[in-house]
Amino acid sequence: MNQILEWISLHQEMIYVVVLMIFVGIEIIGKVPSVLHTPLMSGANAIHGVVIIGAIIVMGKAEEGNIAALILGFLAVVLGTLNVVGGFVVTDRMLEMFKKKK
Amino acid sequence: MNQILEWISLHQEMIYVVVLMIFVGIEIIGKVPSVLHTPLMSGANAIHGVVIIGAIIVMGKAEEGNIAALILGFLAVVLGTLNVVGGFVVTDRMLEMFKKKK
Amino acid sequence: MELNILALCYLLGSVSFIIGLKMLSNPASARKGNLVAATGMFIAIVGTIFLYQENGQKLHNYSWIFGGLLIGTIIGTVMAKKVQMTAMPEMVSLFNGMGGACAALISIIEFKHLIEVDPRVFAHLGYAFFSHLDQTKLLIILLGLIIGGVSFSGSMIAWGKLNGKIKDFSFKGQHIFNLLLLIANILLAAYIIIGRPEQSPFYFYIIIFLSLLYGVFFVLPIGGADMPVVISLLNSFTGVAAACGGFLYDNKVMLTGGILVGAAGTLLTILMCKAMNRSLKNVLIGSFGGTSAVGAGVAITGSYKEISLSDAAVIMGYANKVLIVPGYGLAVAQAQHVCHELEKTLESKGVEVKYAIHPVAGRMPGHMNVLLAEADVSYEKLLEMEVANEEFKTADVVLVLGANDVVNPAAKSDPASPIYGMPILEVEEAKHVIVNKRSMKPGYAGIENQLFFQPKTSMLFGDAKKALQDLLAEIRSI
Amino acid sequence: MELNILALCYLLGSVSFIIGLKMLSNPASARKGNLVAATGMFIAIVGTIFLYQENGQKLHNYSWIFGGLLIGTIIGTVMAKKVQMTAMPEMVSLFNGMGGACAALISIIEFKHLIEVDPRVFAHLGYAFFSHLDQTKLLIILLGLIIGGVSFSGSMIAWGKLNGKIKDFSFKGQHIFNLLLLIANILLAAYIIIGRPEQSPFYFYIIIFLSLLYGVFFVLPIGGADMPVVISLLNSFTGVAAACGGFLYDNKVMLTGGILVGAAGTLLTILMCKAMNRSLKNVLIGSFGGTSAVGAGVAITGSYKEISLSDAAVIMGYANKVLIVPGYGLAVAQAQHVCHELEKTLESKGVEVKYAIHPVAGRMPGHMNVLLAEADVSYEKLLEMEVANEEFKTADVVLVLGANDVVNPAAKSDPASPIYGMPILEVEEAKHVIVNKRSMKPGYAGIENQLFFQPKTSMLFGDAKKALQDLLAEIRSI
Ligand SMILES: NC(=O)c1ccc[n+]([C@@H]2O[C@H](COP(=O)([O-])OP(=O)(O)OC[C@H]3O[C@@H](n4cnc5c(N)ncnc54)[C@H](OP(=O)(O)O)[C@@H]3O)[C@@H](O)[C@H]2O)c1
Ligand SMILES: NC(=O)c1ccc[n+]([C@@H]2O[C@H](COP(=O)([O-])OP(=O)(O)OC[C@H]3O[C@@H](n4cnc5c(N)ncnc54)[C@H](OP(=O)(O)O)[C@@H]3O)[C@@H](O)[C@H]2O)c1
Repeated sequence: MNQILEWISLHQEMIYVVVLMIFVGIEIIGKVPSVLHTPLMSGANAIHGVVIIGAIIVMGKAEEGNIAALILGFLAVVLGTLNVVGGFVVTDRMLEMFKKKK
Repeated sequence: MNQILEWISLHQEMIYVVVLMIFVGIEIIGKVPSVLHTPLMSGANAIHGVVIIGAIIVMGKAEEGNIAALILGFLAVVLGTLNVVGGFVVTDRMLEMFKKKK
Repeated sequence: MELNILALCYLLGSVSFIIGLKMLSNPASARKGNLVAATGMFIAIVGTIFLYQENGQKLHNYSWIFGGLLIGTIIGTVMAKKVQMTAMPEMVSLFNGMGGACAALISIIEFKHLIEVDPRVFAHLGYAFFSHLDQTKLLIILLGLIIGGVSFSGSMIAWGKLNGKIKDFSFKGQHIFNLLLLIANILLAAYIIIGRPEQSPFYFYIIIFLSLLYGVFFVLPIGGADMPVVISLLNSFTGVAAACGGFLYDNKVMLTGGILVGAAGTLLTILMCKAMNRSLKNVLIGSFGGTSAVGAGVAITGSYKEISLSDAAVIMGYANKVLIVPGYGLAVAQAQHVCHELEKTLESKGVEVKYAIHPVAGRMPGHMNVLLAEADVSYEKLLEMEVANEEFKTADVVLVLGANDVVNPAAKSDPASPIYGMPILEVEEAKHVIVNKRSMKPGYAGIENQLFFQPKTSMLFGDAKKALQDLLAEIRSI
Repeated sequence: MELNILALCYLLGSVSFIIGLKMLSNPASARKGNLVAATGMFIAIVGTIFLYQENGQKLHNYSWIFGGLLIGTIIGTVMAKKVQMTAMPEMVSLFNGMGGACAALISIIEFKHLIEVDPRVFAHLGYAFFSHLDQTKLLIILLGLIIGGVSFSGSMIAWGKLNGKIKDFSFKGQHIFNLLLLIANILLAAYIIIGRPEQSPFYFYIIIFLSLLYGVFFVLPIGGADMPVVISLLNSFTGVAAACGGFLYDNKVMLTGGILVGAAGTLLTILMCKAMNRSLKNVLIGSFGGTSAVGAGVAITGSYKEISLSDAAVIMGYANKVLIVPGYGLAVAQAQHVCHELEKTLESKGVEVKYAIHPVAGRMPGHMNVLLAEADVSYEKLLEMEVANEEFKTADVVLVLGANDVVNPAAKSDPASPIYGMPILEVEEAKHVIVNKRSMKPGYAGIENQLFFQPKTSMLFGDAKKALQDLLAEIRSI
């Protein structure tokens, strides 16, 4: 109990950011029309591709000799990029379809 | 410029909390029906009464001999309490009026 | 350990504010939301009193603290319980002013503290190092002072205006004057922060004075009817002032609570303006409202016809369905109780009676709901605008009581009208329209109303309360 | 200095994600919103590559990094550009899996790192002090691994199912089995964190394996038609996994972006279920959908009548207004282009033709909009449900093409029906209803449809594409 309290107090700022972000996430989606569910899912999918930043950091810190780390890191960068780029492009294509035609 | 950047970086966490809170505040109000504008204003009014906490801290830190600080602090506590208590009670009364009667 | 618990208290407080405000914006959960926020506030306050530490030192002066809390609680509760329902906005304004004053006082004390503890801050000669933190601190203190001060004096003026104690007052070039006041204030503050002159304390007092003055002149020229909007704006100011306190003490709950109200209050202000189909700028400059009628739009020609009390009584007494449209005039005349009487009498004669409530009828949002609730009108009888607009089609008589803008068809038909685009109650759909007001004078927006000149409409002049009493007597006698 | 700029980049990134997502949830701004989020992402990535420092050290291995980025970008773009519109959900699922795998890989590398740098962590004997931070770190690493792993393998299965490569598969007690898998995983993780056994690396590999396995068995039994919901859920999982990375590196943009998607994705999942009038639990357990028809509700009796192609052609050709209701059957039959042909032919004969679009018609939200847009049907012709329900009243013929549940009146009339409460297209309001499907078999929800047995309704059996082609020929010949 004591330890948990200490942990909370130590990571206070993080916790505030997390809690507020949860509220923001929930409020923002609010009452989205069902027709947009698929593109919205796809857009959110692209956003969590931000994990690529972790991959870049891991890759950039790996020592020259550490083959395992280099290869795994490289793989992570490729997969992360796929998520980001593919995600945004696919969402854009989908939304193009919904666009009002003149 | 440089100083501003440093300031931002130094107070990063605070800034995130503030920015997110702004989003939360705006999103939450969203499309409130006009009929609720007055009680909502009143409720928000009570919430900013949280400034009372500052008053309590100031008061509680004042040295015994420092009459000016004691008096000003006391005044601050009284006014802050007025804001909080009055605010919540008035809001409650208002909302009672809106309540569906059986 | 204690500080850890305090951190948890503050977290709970912040979350409760968010959830409370969220619930407040939904009619079904509003009252509970208020309670949630209040509970969070209680936790945060109690936590602060008993657990707060600075440099390992706890708070003292407990008797002063509890004394202040007690006095504030008693006065606040009594005031809030005793206030008339229709005087709500002025009460909110008063409490808001108290919050602003509290924030300003904190700034004043902390400023003194800063000079005493660290006189170097103002001995701008003779030291190379000056701490970055103190400058930030100074900035925040001054910000809290200015915003809190403006909020305080502005709220007091708003309060006085709604009370009727203070009259509208403006002079030529007032907006320029206000702007100059504000600029002077900001320059002085910047000088203290960057220049750190030895006379800082003196300048500090000038800032206090200028802030209060600005608040006064900011609110004075705005029409009394626009006060709810102004109060909402000042409300968000106080929120920001509270957030400054949060920065100052690195206190999360003050920061989040303050910012939350600052953001939500600003949006609410804008929403309020939108509901009246006006812009915030328009309200603040006070271009219409008050006495300065503009009277734009298509010139209205034609004649109106009056109706006698007995004729009105007969039409209503033998109708199947009567809809009542209450407006600002009903509120000033305090005619809600007679109105309820009329409703009951008509119902006893087999007439179906309902009320059509426009969201911005009156002078504060929800004004009519509160008013009629006070007179014990049952909630089911109050129709919202959309529903009412359907019901008019089947109504025999619409009785408009001291309402004007909210039934003005120009909002739909005349793009040049200042209220164009505002949703209105479409009373013309009914068979007969009877309008009660004292004269042919325009209402809040200061524009003519074509409705009064239509063949369907007949006017019943007189003070709402008096006219209703007479009408009631007539109806009873048939 | 550089780190300060990076902090600003991250702040911009976070805000752009919020604003982007906000804009994405509004049809008018959705496309711009996607661009806003992408821009923020770009800033965050570029910032990280050039400005990131740890203990004063910049990143290296630039060639590896750029190589990876390049390869990923090319493959990602090509895949996203080439995919069929109707295969969108499986594409999203694939990309989602990549993100999950990326998060898991990061955890694996950081775990290795942790052992190498600080072997003490696992030499649980012989030292009194153990750092609090490392335990938190370990917790986060394992969390990221498990969630990322589940998301990866689950997404791959979802992808395969939508592809048709993987079939539904479930065995008795599968839910218990899944639960046990999960519990074993959690216990192992807890053991590593608290117990710090020397064989930790070995247990770590087991956790990887169990996580992947859990993902597979979690998705396998769920009906293929429910995949969009599952993908949305896995999407929010990956968000949380990304947030773990944010915790690990104290990286704000990862944290906020991840949590944002985690929260928004969870709500979106629930909203999706709601739109289909089902609960999330119901979807995950897979109680209906797939082949396991339940067939609850009032037993339906009566007979249906068939209509010949020529009769159908005559009715439609001489109608004033025809409304087309497309459904899942149209999508599987790939009949959207013929349908557009039919529409043009009818219009050339002076018939007014529109489409009535139910939000959950088909197998993913917005399925019909995407499909018809692909066939170049103009946007103005697509009516949303509410509008369509008004228009049916004035329509002469409604042509239902491979739709079933979304026109099932039981949703309004039969409280015992599993789809009770779902808003439907009220096609019965029209004069005639022609239903095209291959048989009398039920649709997705596995229930009978009373509509087919009503006097107004006539059935036109056959594959949608084939039937439409024949119908088209008939209409052209009259
Ligand atoms: N609800 C809010 O939040 C809010 C806030 C600020 C402004 N407003 C604005 O206020 C207006 C509200 O419309 P409304 O129709 O309720 O009011 P209104 O347009 O201001 O009209 C009120 C009418 O009542 C008559 N009246 C005044 N005293 C009376 C008395 N003692 N007995 C009988 N009649 C009396 C006046 O005519 P005579 O002088 O001829 O009697 C006047 O024309 C809108 O323009 C709205 O935008 C609303
Ligand atoms: N949109 C979403 O996001 C989503 C996601 C998951 C689930 N769902 C659910 O899916 C359902 C959608 O309703 P719906 O009316 O579009 O579909 P449905 O109720 O599943 O009915 C589709 C009908 O099309 C017929 N069909 C199948 N193949 C055909 C072909 N080649 N040619 C002609 N007809 C064919 C089938 O009948 P025969 O076999 O007799 O031909 C079937 O009855 C709802 O229950 C909804 O809740 C929607």
